[in-house]
Amino acid sequence: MAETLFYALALAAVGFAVGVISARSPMLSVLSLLGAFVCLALVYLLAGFQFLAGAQVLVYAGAIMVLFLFVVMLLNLADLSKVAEHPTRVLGVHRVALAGGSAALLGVLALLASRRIPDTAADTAMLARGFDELEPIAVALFSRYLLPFEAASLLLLATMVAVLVLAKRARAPQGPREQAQAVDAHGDARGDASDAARELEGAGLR
Amino acid sequence: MTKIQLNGREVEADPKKPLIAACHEHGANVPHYCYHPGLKAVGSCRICQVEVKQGEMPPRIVAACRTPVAEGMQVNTEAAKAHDARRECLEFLLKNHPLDCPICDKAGECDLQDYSYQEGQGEGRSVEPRRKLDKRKSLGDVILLDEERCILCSRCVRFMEEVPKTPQLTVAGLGSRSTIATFMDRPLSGNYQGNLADVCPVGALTLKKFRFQARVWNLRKSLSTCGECSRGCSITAEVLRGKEVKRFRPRYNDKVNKWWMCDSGRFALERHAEQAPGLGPRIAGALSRGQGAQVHEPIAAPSGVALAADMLAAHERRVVLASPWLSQEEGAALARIAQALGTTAGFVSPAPDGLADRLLHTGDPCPNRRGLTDLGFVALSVEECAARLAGCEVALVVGERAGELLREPLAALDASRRVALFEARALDAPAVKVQIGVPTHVEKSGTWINVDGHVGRLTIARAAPAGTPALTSSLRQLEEMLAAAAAGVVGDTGARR
Amino acid sequence: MPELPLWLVWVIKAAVIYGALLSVAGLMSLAERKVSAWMQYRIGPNRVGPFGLLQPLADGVKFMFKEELVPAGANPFLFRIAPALAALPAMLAVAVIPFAGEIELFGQRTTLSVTDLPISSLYVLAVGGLGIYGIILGGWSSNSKYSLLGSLRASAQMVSYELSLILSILAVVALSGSLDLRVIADAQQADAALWNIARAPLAFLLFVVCMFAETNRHPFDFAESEPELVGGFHTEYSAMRFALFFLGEYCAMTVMSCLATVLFLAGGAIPFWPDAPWWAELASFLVKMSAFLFLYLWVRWTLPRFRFDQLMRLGWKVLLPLALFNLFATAALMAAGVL
Amino acid sequence: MVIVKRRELTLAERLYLPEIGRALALSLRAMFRKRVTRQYPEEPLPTNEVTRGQPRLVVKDDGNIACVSCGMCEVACPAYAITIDGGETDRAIEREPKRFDIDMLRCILCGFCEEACPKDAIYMSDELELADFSRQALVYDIEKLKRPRSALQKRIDYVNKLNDRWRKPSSTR
Repeated sequence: MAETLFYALALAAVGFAVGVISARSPMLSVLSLLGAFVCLALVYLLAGFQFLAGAQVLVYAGAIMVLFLFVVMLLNLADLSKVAEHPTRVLGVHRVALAGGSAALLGVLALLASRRIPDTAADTAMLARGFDELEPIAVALFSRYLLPFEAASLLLLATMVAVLVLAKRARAPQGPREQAQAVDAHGDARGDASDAARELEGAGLR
Repeated sequence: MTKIQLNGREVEADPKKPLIAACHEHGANVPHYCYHPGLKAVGSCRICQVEVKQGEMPPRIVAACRTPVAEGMQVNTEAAKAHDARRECLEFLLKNHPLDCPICDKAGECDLQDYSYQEGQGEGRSVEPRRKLDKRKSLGDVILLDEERCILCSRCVRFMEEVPKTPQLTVAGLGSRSTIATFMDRPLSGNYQGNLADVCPVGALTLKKFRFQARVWNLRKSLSTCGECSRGCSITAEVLRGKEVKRFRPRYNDKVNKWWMCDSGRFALERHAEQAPGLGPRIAGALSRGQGAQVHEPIAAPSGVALAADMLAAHERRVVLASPWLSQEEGAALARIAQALGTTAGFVSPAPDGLADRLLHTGDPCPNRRGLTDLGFVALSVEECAARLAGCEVALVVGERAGELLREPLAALDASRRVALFEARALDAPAVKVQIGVPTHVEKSGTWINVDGHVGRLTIARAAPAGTPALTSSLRQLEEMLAAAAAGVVGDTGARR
Repeated sequence: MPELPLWLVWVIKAAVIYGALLSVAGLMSLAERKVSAWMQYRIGPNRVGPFGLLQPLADGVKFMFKEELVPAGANPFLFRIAPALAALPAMLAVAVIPFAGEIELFGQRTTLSVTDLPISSLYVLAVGGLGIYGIILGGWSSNSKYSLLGSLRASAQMVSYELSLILSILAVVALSGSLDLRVIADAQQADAALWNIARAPLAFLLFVVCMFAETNRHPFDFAESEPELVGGFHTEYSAMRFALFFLGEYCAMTVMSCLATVLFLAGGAIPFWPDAPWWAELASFLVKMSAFLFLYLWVRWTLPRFRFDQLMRLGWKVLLPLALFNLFATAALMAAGVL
Repeated sequence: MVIVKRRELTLAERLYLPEIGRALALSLRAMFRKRVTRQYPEEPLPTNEVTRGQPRLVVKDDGNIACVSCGMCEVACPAYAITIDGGETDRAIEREPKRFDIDMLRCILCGFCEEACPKDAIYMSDELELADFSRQALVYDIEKLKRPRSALQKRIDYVNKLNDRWRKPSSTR
């Protein structure tokens, strides 16, 4: 029963994943990704990892995908067609990044191929207790796996900054109106609006 | 022509006419009750008083209708003294005139109303009761007299004396008991009584047939021409709410009918009603009688014309007959069709109706006889028409009242003959295969030519029944289809349906 | 009394709880109109049934029989399922709310909730958070600028406020040491001073504010925003699909009110009556929940809507730092042994 | 250009919460105020002689309507709601309407007909309600328009009083 369910869910997840890259409409891509996440959460649930399942839905389906949707709705689809016409210029930075990324991927693959992931006693104990309780997860995350955890978050941060730098449009020199806004000390409507714009920008929402 | 000064302007006046005519001709609105341009002036009402200065004499107030035009006279119609005189005159006229304008049929086109607004004072000073007289005195079949409203201008008396020259009315009684009366209260006679209601400046003489029928401001008035005899009097056709023709009234035309018209034309309203006695229902669109079918089936007018074209193209021995009510425009189109069909068109010329008189009525009921004759139509009596129809295979009978005039000959034809009838009202005859509706003469625009060669204009006084195109356009369609059939485009007419 | 099988008891419980949820949602539509009327010196609906109590029923019948329109150019599939996506998560979330303690039902001892999960608070947040998809997809698929703007706002708002909401709950979770709502509720049982509203007042405040934002209610109902967006995401909806959006909204409000009751007001606990029977607990729970629901209406008919930039500023510059501070402060106080 | 000086907000006001509390208290108080709603069909609006409801024909004490079908109201009507066909009667007034229709769906209750009537035959009643299942049923004929003089007396007196303000004392009534 559980096995059948697992295979069904796994198949569905793979199907959704294919949908993500094959769907023509970005909206459908996002929805497929959502489906994949939900399937994954169900697989976690099947395995007894309730917290993981909840976190998966909460973080990915509830927050990240909403952001994706937001971005998709903001996208100018007419511009996308132009992107398809003009292949991206490959810059030196890109080459370096590509080379580095490939090397890292190869390294991870080689690592996986060369040795099995250590099946330590602590992990087994944790598995035995299940993931229902927070404490073992918290303990594991903040002691044994602290370094990878922090490294991962740092990586995410770096990615975010990189995305901002890449995606940010060159701004025209500030016109008199914007300068006036800058001078505008007490917060009236215009000041608030520009504040909000900057906030959105800061939050990676624009 | 005599030169006079009118309100400070130098104008030319006809010395043969009274001063008031010159005033009216040059735009000075001098009130008048007893004066009528078509009647002798008697100067009895005194409402037309104006100020006249002649030579070195001080200006004086004179009645403009009884004053001949003299060289160099200075006329001031707007002088304060003239206004005063008129207002005083009006006050006397109104002293006994009942204020029943809400009831009176004349309200809205009443001279007393108009001049009271123009000249009068808004309120009466009299406290005595008004005189009581007969408010419903019948003067024959046509006219009803309201003695209280009468202002004794005597226009009606003079009209009967001067125009039909059958003096029957007089002012009877003395002083405040004066009334208009006939001898021994005999009813009025003659074919021109209706004009009395027109000449009466107030609501004293009214038409019995128009009594309380409509408020005059609700009537839409259109230029038209009387269709009851070949005189073709100029008239206005007055229509209530776009539907009912309520009134025909004479329209001044110096060359034809002056200000008058006869009663037989004035009261020829019945046939314009929805249901007319002795006549079939109006055709909206067209009616077709299929092979062997006993009933007429309503179809669209263009389909009816196409059926007619098929019939005319498919058979020999054609006859084209027209109604004498066809306009010149329709006649010309029909003449071309007749020519294309290889025949000469004739028009039905019914026998004289015996109403002829020396004044207006010609006794000939064909309003466009002269015009159709000019177009090459042959005048055919009903018997001659019957003979033509009897010898034909297919007939084209066109025009308002054509079917009505030829009802018996058409009914006599057997079902093997084919008649295409363009008529306003439906006719049930076995030979009539298709009937296409046409507008009547109050529903079309066009031209008639009267017995003396004068042009009479017709304008659309009301809309024809829905789906009924103008006869000119139906005929144009017929002509085109016949031309196509002659050019060998077989079946084209059918396809156009 | 014969013992009923466990699954049947469970079915009965689910049916009762979901019936109650839908009834509450229906009654909320009446309450909304009644309360708004009272606050505006009016009477409100009073024609259908006594005091207008049957108005939701009449509305439902009307919605059923209205014509359903799909705008030209809309994405028909998404347009059709969006209302269900909006209503379903809110209804699912109610499954783990512990309305009362153990009860004796047809011979089976059971708890008065559809199910008990060890991570129930996480479950409520996760499932409840999915409700926004209905709004976003409904607005996007309508092919209308107003709807699209409503969706955009809904997604930005959701992202901005979910963070603060979770952080405020985390403080409570930290206090109780469990993600299980029943455990959280029971931990507050003993004494009114131990209720989380007393122990973590800032978290309560933050939660209440975020609760309005998460359910798209005044003063944060930017996705609807009638004056600017003529209804926002549901501009193009009609008939029962339109009603489903509202059903979802009222269910979400009910769930949030339940959550607030459990997290901060100790669920069905009654002060100074520790061993109250289950029906008293249930009644007390319902009273507390109703108070939150009334708060929703009260605020809606009192406060004006924020401006969008104010919303963003409040979310990112005020609530988020406060929530972080609250979490750290709670943790610090716990470490210091004060709490 | 108008420069609007805004008052600097106090700290309490900028904190939102106290102000929100005040607002909530305000709306809570409002809930217990007296209701202003009028339950319409049960509690109809009060009408008086100034109320300009639907026009009605006055039935005089002798049982006849005063209308002589002069058509003044028909002309005055800006909405073309009135249609009158006149006819003869044996009564002293000679003329009476054979048909007097007011299309209540067209009527805009302006009162011009009342003002135009030379016979004091049509007055604005205090009747305001209008509902039926067909348009044709809302074209009122004479029988539907008739109201006894007593029912309209207050309005008649009021209109006469108004008219007396401009009527010269010497003019005839």
